[in-house]
Amino acid sequence: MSDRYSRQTLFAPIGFEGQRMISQKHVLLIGAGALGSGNAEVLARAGVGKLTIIDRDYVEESNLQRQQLYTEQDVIEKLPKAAAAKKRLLEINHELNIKAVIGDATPEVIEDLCREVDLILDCTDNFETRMLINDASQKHGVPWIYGACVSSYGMSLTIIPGKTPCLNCLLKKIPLQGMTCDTGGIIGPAVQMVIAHQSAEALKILVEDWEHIRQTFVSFDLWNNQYTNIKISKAKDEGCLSCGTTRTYPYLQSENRTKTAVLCGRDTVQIRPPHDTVISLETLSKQLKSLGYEIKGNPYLLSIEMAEQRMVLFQDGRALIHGTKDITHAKSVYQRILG
Amino acid sequence: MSDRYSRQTLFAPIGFEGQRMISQKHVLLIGAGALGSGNAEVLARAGVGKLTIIDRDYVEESNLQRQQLYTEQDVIEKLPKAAAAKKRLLEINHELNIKAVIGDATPEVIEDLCREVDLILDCTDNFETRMLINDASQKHGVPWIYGACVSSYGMSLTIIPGKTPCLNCLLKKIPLQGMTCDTGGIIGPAVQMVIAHQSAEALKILVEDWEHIRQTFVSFDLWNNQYTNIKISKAKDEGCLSCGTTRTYPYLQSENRTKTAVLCGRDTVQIRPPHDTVISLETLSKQLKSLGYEIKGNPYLLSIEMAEQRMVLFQDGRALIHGTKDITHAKSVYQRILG
Amino acid sequence: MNKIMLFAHLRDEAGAEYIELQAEGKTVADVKELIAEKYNLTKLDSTMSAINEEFAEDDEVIQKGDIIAFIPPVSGG
Amino acid sequence: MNKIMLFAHLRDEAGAEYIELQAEGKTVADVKELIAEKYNLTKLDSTMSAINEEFAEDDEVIQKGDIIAFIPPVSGG
Repeated sequence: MSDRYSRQTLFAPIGFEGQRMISQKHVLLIGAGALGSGNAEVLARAGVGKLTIIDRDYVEESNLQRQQLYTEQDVIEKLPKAAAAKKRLLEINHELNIKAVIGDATPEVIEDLCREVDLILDCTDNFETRMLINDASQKHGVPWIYGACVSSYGMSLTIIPGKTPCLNCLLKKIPLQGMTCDTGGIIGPAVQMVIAHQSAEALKILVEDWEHIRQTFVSFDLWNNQYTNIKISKAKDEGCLSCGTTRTYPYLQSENRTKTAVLCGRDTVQIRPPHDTVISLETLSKQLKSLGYEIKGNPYLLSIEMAEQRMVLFQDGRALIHGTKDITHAKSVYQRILG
Repeated sequence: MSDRYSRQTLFAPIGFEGQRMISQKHVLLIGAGALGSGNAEVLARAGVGKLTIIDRDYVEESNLQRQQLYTEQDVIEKLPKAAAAKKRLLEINHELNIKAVIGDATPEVIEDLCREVDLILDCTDNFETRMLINDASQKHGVPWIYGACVSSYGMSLTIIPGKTPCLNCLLKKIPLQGMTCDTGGIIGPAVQMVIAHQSAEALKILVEDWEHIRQTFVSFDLWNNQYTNIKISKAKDEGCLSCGTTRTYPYLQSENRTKTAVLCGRDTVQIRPPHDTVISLETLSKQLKSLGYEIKGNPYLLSIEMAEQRMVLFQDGRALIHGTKDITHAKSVYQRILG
Repeated sequence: MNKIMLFAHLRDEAGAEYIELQAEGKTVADVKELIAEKYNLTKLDSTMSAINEEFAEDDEVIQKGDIIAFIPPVSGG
Repeated sequence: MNKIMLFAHLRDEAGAEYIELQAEGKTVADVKELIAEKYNLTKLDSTMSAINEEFAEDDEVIQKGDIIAFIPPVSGG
């Protein structure tokens, strides 16, 4: 298909040489939800050489409102997202080399892949995985692009090891209860806006046009007509444990990761956050009730009724997910609510 | 599918009442290229009641790089874009009422539809159609949303009759040789960015949240990290023939439209712009040559070799499209180069 | 006076796009504490701060006319 | 001095995101003519103009320190 990329090679900063580079690069997409499916489609249409897509969930009805590769048939078949995405992407571009990984983005999986990819696109729904990506990116020298959205609001940041501050410089610790699509809702246009920013930066990285990389933390609110760029060069922290002079890559260490365990003889998974924390059960309860969840509780715990599971959440962030023995699924349920 | 829109009804400015409104509205999409296919997908996933899609072209290989509803199979079958879009949109949301109109967006077609639609989304590739939409919008009191992109650059404007200036207030006349994707190239992220802006404004209009409508002309360049909002309230012109006190709706008049005629006995269509104009043949020739077109010419005309047609363009904007008797197709070829 | 721009849930909680405050001489952390109390804003401890569109640490001191922005990172994707 | 921001093909033609010019007292039309000649910029007659992020007509007079932007409308879609 010789004419296929003609409008893209016409674009001078890419050109024929850029197109050749794009076709030889390997991008790792972590998460195949709204941002994952959208970014995957842009990169597939742009002719990226290889895409590896990791996702632990299957396609659900509530995904169809904003996750662009999926159809009603995928919901009926309960296809894993990574597999459904691969199927559609090959219909769009059969020349593509796509690897679908159905499962959790663990440190092992990500570090392994870091040895062969040119770029990581963050399309996850939680900060634990993002901080893990951030550490792996620094350790293996692979650029990554943070993206997130909720309601009509979204943000993105491009992180180039050795050149820009990293996410740990900016956040210092994992934000607890970052707003998620399951607690704040989300509209399709906000998703598209983050995809536009992430995929533009991805193309710059793939054609190695380093001088045009955005040097700011961008955030926007499409409903309220806000758009802000924050300069971040000052944020680079030489004491940062992820990218500073003495590095421990804390989020690759197991003690800094959420613990999960199947409880013997019960259809239940227990989840423990890595650090002591205090969750405002009252606030969360109000929030979840206004979203239509059925909530019972007392000062020490909340019991949240979900479609197929029941989650009991304690003040210290520990939770029991009743109704499943699947650790990956239980973690997914937990992080959808707590981010 | 009761859970389908749960993340959208969670978004407070929409809610259940907004979702009900969206499901009862009719949107007219003019053009099913990059912006058309993308906006159609966002609105289909959001659950819009009815979509009417007008397009005169069929799916070509060079579309696949950025036009998100289409696949390689559509190219092989040379499906009309409106039909291919409808097919995919129904896979995404079978509850949707979609009407595909394969043909030119003439004043008659647009004015007829204006009587039943709540919103017009501009997804065309030329200013003649945009000015026509602008006049029809004012005459029938239907809001419309301008969107356009080329290279890594794009722009959008929301026009609400009686409340905002119209496109004719801002431009005064049809810009000649506005840059097109065929002359300047285009990257997928720029398309996504315009879609994000157009579809966000569309949702506001569908839920009748007038106070959150963006009051600015937005333009951006994703590769060069620019984003600008221009306030436009001052631009409202009471002398404007489209929206002022004395209105003639000039672009609904046939004398202001491009004339086409099949030349008897020859496989050729003649195209005439509505007004006298002077095209810089030298500049255009350079531009087209750098894009790989084979060009011959002299001070009076250019001869441009295309895949299946040859276009001879005179200094006054008149052109002969050799190799077709199809008026709609010939106009499409002409406007792709001249905008 | 200083303008304090609010984003995402902070905007919703305060019911305003920005608030005005005499913040000259105060640190970013002081301002966070002040507005958390006055406007019932939550999760300010994990919110990113900027002064005049530049990233700012909690101990940075605010000058006359500075515009402060609080940008809470979100998780959704 | 005045800063003149350039977008799209104007930026490419000038080879710069902005140019600086003494434009005080001149009209928008004057500036268009001036830069068309000096930087070989094309299609300025159908380019939208803004002064300090507000839409401006061709006959508007530029004040000291005003930032002017030229935004060429594009057709692609």
